Amino acid sequence: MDIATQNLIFSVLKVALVIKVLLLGVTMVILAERRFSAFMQDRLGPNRTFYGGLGQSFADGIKLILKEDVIPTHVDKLTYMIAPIVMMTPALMTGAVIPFGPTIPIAGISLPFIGENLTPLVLQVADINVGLLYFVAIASIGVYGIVMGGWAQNNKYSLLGALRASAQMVSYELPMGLALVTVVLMSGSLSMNEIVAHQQETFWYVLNFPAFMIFLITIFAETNRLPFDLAECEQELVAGYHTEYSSMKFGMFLLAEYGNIITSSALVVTLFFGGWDIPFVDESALGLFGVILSMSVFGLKTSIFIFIFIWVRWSLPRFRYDQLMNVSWKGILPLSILTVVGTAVIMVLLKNFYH
Amino acid sequence: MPKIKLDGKILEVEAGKTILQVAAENGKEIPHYCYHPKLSIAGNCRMCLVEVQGMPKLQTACSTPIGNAPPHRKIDEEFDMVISTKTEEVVESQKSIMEFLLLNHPLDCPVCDQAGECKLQDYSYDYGRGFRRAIEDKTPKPKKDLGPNISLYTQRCILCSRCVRFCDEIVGEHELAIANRGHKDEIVTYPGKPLKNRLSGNVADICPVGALVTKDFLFSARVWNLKHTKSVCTGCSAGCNIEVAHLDDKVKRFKPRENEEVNEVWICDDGRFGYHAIQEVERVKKPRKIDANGNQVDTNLRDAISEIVEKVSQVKKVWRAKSIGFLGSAHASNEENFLLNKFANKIIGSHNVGLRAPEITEDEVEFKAGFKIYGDKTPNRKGASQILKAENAYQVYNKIKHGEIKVLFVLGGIPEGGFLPEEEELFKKLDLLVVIDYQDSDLTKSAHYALGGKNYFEKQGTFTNVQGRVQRFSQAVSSQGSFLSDIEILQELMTAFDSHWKEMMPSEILIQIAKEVKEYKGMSLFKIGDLGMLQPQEVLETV
Amino acid sequence: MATKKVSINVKSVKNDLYLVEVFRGLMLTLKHFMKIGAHAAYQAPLERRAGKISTNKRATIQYPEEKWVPYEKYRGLHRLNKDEQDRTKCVACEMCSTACPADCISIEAERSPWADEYPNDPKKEKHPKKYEIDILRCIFCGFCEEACPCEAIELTEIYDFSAYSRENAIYDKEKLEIVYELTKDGKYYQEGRSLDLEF
Amino acid sequence: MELVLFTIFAVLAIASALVVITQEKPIYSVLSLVVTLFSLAGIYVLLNAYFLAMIQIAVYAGAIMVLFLFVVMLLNLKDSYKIPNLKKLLGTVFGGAIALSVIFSFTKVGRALVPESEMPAGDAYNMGILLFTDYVFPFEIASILLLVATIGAIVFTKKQLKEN
Repeated sequence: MDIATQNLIFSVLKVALVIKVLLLGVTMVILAERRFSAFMQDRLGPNRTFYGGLGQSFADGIKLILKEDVIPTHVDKLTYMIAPIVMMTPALMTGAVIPFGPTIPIAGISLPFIGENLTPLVLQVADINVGLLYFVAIASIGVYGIVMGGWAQNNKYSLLGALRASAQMVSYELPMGLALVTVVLMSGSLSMNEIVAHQQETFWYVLNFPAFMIFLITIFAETNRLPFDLAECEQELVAGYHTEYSSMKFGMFLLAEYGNIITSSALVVTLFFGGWDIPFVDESALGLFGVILSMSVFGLKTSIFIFIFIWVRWSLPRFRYDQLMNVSWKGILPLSILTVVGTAVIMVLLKNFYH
Repeated sequence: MPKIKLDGKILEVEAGKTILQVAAENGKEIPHYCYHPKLSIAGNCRMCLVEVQGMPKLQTACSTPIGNAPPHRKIDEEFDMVISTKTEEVVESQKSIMEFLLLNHPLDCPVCDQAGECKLQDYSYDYGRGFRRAIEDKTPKPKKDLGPNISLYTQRCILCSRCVRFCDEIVGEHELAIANRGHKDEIVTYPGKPLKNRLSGNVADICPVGALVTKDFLFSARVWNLKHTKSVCTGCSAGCNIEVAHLDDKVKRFKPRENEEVNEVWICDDGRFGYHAIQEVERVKKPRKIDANGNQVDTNLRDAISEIVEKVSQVKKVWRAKSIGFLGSAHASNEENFLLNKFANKIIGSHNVGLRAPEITEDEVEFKAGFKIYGDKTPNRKGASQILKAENAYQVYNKIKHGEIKVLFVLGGIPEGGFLPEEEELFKKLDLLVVIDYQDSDLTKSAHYALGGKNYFEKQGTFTNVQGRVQRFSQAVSSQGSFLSDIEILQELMTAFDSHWKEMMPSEILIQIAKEVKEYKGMSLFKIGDLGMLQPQEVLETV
Repeated sequence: MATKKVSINVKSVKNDLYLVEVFRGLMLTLKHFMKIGAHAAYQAPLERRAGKISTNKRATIQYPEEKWVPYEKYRGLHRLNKDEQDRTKCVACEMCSTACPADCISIEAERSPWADEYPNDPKKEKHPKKYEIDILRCIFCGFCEEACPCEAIELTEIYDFSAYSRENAIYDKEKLEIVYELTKDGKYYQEGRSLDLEF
Repeated sequence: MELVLFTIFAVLAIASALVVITQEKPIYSVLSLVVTLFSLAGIYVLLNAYFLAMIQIAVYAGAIMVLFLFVVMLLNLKDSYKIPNLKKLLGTVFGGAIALSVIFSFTKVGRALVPESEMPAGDAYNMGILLFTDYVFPFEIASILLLVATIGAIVFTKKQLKEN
């Protein structure tokens, strides 16, 4: 078997794994959100369906699939139909560039069905050299789903939600990009794998705390989560861009939202918390056990950030729209420019110091 | 004319009228139980006591006439009488009278059918004390059957004696009396002579409390839930004015409606309980026909009509229009008969129109006070004959007998309908028999097409009574099911034969009648009003 | 409850920084999360296994196992009371249906089977042939209870009743009398009874 | 494999570009343009120009087209919007000129004018080197241009605010 075929097989397997993990993760995150929010409000949350409510999301999913799919008469059919797809695809696509474990050194080892391995197995779907840019590009098209959905419904609240969403995304993409620039400055590469590797060698980029905070805040805005969920605020816009969606189309919006949360958390971990890196431990020395340990640690770190997403949502009130814009353009953007400049200066100094 | 002052209002009234009448005419209510305008004055309830200046005691308003005072006795040198109905003394007296009346009256308003239209309730609220001071037990008195239609709850009785006077003065049968003395007073019938005159239902109407009740209405509804529709009794040709009380599209009772010219305020028992015969009859629920095998099958009006049109035009081609006959009904309204006549004359071109009505078999009954029950048991014989220009159906019957009429259209509506004598044999000769009747009978069962219809409570129209008074009846209930009224069915038929026919509402038909029939000149539903309109006398005389 | 006045100093460095307050808010929710979460994760399953009802009074009532006992004047499902001889107290006076603002009670009266035993008491002569309450229309205002002259209709403490069809949501005389049997001692929830009227 | 992908992307790009100019609903035009840009990005990827592809998506599809969509949605143009004749003429002339130049570039003469590239295209590192060495002047000029545009926009809005 040649390298190309092997790569193809492994790629397919990895894609399947990532999508599976994302979709399953979404159900778990939804459940977690519901239960954790309940705890924070002195309630219990869904605890009936299958062992303490574990089956709740599946039951909801089944319900959503079986529900009648209502298409209102006044909608623009085509855009209405494809909006949930456009919304959901980027959420799953982002997962492609996130390395979720160290490279497995299996070159030369014979595997069933595949035969002798020719290359080590990289635990990342696509190790492209512009991974970070890829993330920025894909994240920026997620807004189309919202805009199309909001416009297609022919409903003023939805349209307002869509407008807000697009303005918000454009506004917050800038500081996010700049925060990523600091990462690039530190790592000197756009490849996710190399960023992780670089953190492993030197330090976790969370030490550049302002950049981390800026990135965290902007990622909240990008995923339309509280306190930045102006696109779908129930009180003003009756759920905004998905007001008139029902059944699984609504479910896809939901999947997209929580898929975004998972990939964003994973990204924060990758960019600022060393990805699958376990500090002060040499994973490669532990062999296959080290790989599993690293993957578990990666999962744990991601889960912590997912929890932070939920935690923040149920603690903080929503911004007003003008506050949102003020924070972005007058607060975070200058701050992020400062951070970039500062980081660049420090990096140059460090470089001079080392040399 | 005596000049009086009634509660500070200066009036000049006719001498001889009682204070109660004068007060009522001037919009001042004086409470009363025993007084009834159609009955003699008893003055025994004492509720109508008023103060008349110069008289040492309070006077009963119902029995004190207004009179002229001699000049030196005039009060303030101008008033013949000064009457006050609201003085402290009068109010105190009213309170005491109410207390006396309620001394033995049970507090069973929740189960009493009079509740809601009970004078005792109303006056207790308006003039009573509002609480009971007596600590003694109430005297128990039994419930009695006075006759086939009337029950007496003796304990509720306040002994106003209206019912006794009614039997004496209006009916002339003297069936009721008051027996015993003091708190053991009660209304009784003479042994072996129950209350079974033909006006007995009226005692329940005039009873101011819930003592006398009709067995028919007992427990069947609470009166405040009832809806009332003004109508005309169809029991005989008198055309007594009634109010149809109905609830949830079911007629619950008839109440007489005041019309001095027709029935004063009374109605006979035959009419009062006659609604059962109309309401509880088997209905023609769907248009039906006899199919090729001789079986009766349900059909729909559209198909039935198109088949009728086809058959009639076949017959007409061969035998000409004179082979088609029409029978109006003395139980159908003027409007229905008029439409049938139009159908015959204008659309088919036949003049074979007869009036189908049962023979008059009973004698007229007149009661002591002049109330009459007529022997003619049809509500509209006069109107139908005026409009159809036919007194009876014999001409049509003869033509059927001789085979000259092949097709017959019949309007029904006769209670306990079915064939009139000799019709059964005759109608077998017909090629086509079309019956429009709401009730299912031998007639509709043998008809080739039975098209259904509505009963009196479900439609509107006018009847002409024996005096020549045109009176209207209104729709009281909506029909249970999707029935078309006779008028609508007739017009469907007419439209099917002649597409130029412009369909009309009953009110429009009456206006058309007024244009074409001289007895009805100038009439309309509005002009007829609630009390009816007498046909112009000079026209009647020339007829 | 009096309104609690909170003065907010809008212009302060602490408020301008915003993140400090955010952090305080986050800590508050975390505190609650820990408390209830720990209870739900450890204590509650133990309690449930032991067959006990949750002791944490701040958390949700565990409905099917644990039922809220309404306070005394709660207005729930209706019942039709009976007298000592096990006959309905109702005399079909239609006061309740007249008072009903939702027009949900419909009554048809008839002569009662026991009328002959009381020739002198008209109150015993009438009883309802049909007594129906359309629970779907009822607004549980209790006017019927107020209007009733013979204490026949009463609102009970039952709040957990439902029906699978509109027909079953119409409570007729039999159903209302079953409700009476279940609630006459006022211990419907204390004794853990349940209402099964889907017949 | 590459050819198949190229065909798909190329056909998609051309088809959606055609939809952009034929579609009556402006919002569909905008969305089709987005599809075109994506297809182009796909072609860039096939050319190993990952950086360019990503920038194409992030900047054009992700930012600029969102603003286009924003404007179209806000203006809510009716379907009956008519393009004036002069615009049609100008469009034809310039569009034709571009088409001609593209065709010209395929001819032998045209191909001779294009210098042979020595660099692996699209690499971020190489592109950065080029931008900050050979092309630093155009690069800075472009950024000054953008700065001027930004300041101009601010000045315009400020002026309007004052008038109000």
